[in-house]
Amino acid sequence: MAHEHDHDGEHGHDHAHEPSDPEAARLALRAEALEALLVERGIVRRESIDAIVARYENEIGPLNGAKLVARAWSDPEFKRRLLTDARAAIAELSLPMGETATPIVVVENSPGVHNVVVCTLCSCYPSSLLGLPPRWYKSPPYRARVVREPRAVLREFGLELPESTDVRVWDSSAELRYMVLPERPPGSERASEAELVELVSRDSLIGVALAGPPAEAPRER
Amino acid sequence: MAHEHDHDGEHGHDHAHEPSDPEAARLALRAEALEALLVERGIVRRESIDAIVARYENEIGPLNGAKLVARAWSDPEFKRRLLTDARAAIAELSLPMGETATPIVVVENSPGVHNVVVCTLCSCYPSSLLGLPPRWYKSPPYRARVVREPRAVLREFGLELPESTDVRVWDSSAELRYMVLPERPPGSERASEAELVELVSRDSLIGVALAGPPAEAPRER
Amino acid sequence: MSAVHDLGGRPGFGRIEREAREPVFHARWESRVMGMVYAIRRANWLNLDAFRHGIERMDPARYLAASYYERWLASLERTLPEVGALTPGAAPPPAGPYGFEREVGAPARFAVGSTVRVRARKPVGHTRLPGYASGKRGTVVSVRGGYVFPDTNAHGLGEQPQHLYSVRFSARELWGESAEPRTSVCIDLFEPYLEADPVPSSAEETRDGA
Amino acid sequence: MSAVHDLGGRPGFGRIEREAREPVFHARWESRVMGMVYAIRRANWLNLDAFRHGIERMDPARYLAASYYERWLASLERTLPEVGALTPGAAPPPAGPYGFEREVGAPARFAVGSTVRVRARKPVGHTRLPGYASGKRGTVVSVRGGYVFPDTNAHGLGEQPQHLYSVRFSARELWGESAEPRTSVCIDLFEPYLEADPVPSSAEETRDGA
Repeated sequence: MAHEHDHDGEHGHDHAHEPSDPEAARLALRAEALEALLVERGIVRRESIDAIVARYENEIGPLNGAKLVARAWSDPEFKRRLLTDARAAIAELSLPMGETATPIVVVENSPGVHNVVVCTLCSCYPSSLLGLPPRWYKSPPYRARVVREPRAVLREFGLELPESTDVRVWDSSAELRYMVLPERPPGSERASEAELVELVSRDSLIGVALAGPPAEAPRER
Repeated sequence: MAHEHDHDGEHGHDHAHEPSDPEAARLALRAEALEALLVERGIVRRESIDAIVARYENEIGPLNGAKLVARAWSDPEFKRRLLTDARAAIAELSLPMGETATPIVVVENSPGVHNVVVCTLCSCYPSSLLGLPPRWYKSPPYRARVVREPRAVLREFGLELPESTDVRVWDSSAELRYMVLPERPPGSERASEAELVELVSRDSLIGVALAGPPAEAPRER
Repeated sequence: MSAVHDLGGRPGFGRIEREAREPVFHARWESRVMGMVYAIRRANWLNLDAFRHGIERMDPARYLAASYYERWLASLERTLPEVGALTPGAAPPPAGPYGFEREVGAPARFAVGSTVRVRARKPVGHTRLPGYASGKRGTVVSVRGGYVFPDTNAHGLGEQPQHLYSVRFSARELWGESAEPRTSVCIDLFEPYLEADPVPSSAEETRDGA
Repeated sequence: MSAVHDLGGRPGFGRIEREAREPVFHARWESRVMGMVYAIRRANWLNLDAFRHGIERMDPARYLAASYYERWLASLERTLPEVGALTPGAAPPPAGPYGFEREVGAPARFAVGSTVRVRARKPVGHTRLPGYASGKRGTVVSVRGGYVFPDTNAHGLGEQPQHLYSVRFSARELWGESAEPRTSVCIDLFEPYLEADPVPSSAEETRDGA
């Protein structure tokens, strides 16, 4: 899959709204002041922060999840392990991961069953595996609405599910982190594992999209 | 009681934050645009708005409630009528009032019983009688907290009630409007009705203060 | 799970900010908005329930951040086009009876002293049932007569008048262990919000809620 | 009546705004705040539950208006002084066991297939019981093992590990008549949030929630 984080490849994000918006400037100042204080007190080192940021900007991302899904589609035994003991199965692939204090649980889509993940109380997300969540996932409208009207929300994302499909929402209210194993798209029977990776978007791992060729979901991967 | 609305006696309120705050400027523009459109369509006349505003700025205010209370303290028969059929009793005094589509209900404080009024769903208030409500009455903190912890809220207003007092909160969730009849302060036995009026603050009519000489509540009448 | 405007009992709010020598309005535009709302309602272009529902449909973050008169302005901007008031040449609906008090066809189901239980708050649309009362048991302290029913009137479904009751709830019934002692809340509730509750209030509740 | 951060099912929210080609961070300060939180937690200065409780104590209007990383920043500013991290010369508490999984002394009360009823959400302090599940009946679909209990750990009252369950609720049980068909929500709930429910789920619920 296309790497989603290649906005400029460099550190430092001078987005247009940052310098001009006084509220953003105040937030930036508060963050800078707090960092300076924490460094002065010896609580954190700037280099530690740099390293954490660099890792989440450049290494840890949805590609991890795509690789797991492609392997599961290619290897039924791996899939069985991924669904029953995700931690062990994930370890087999030696992926670049963050701290794994929170176990990952993989929930499987199948004909007639569609899963979708949310955290209504804050914004829990399998970041150690998939990288940091997109803004919409953390937004009050998604958190408020997807437990109450998942079909309407999925429709907004361009995904109209048949009435006969069971929709299962997972509210990650404790220290488990959910990832969806999407269905293997029709027509991909002869694709190689590397080709299958390209079919797995971040959104399909959250459950707001199906897996498929990028052309099917141009607006939002 | 001191008239509370004599900030400048003139129309037009050029408060310091209005021109400098861009958000306030946008709100002022939206209001002006809507008024222009409504006038153009013949839905409202500027003169009607002027008259309504002037009436609520200069004529209708807590003094109405203070007069009712002073009369009730002075005349037990009037008090009985005020508590059982407030509409009729209020009419006896020919007060300057707004539209009276919503009946007033008067609830009486007595030794061991203290009443306090709120509207948790919006900000219903006996405006036709007492004028427009203060900001704090309409604020989310008051609306959220006074039903759950009225004693703590009253303490914030400087009113510590004995543990033996029943605290009764009235949430005006329909088209009745509540006014508190405070207890006649000790020491006021020989006061004239006109003198009694001076003892009744707006806050005592809402139930967040007791009636008493203004000196007792210097910060907020 | 109630909407953001339904604030009664919601935790997390801090100190109540008061203002010494508060003016009636804090800016001229506030007075114009107030005057517009009163004038528009007098002209029968907007019923109070639809106007309130317009406020309740504000973005929740904006609702909490907005001042009172900003909410009024936002509701006018939303509801006036909805009721067709801004369509050139449109006329307001014919004025109905004054105020909100109405005759109700059926007799009142409850009397002073009745113990009632509040039904679940309906999940969508306008209502005047505060969320914190949902499912709670209380005692009728006053039978107020018939009134326009906001739940239908806000949505153009007619006035459908209903009996209105003042119902007292003990703080313990509403807030459990965290309740302040000797405290009660009285709420004005329409008959369709209530069902008869055969279980009398406990002695504890009677003491707290007397 | 749940606090503002407890968003599940709250009405009034509109369209979900998405961003094409969204960057990992929208401003440099966001990346610094994220890095600080991770580094501070690694240094054992802050437990996750206390950090979350710091977010939950934001002013409700600000909470809804704030971006994600502004909430993180606000919680750091509030909780770091509370835990004494900014006191010169202070040392962090000794590191406990890794992660959140723990042994629980007692056996699990419920098993896969148990019908349970969710207790009322406690009115104050941190909890991971979403308000929309309060009082609802569901079925245990997975017994997850023992975990640190956030309700105590957030308040310095220790880890007090509890059994954790994934409990499935039919949409009809949660939302009544307005529920979408063939929809269910699974929530991870700690044993103290649950009580046994002798009434089996109805056929309707089983179909919806299967």
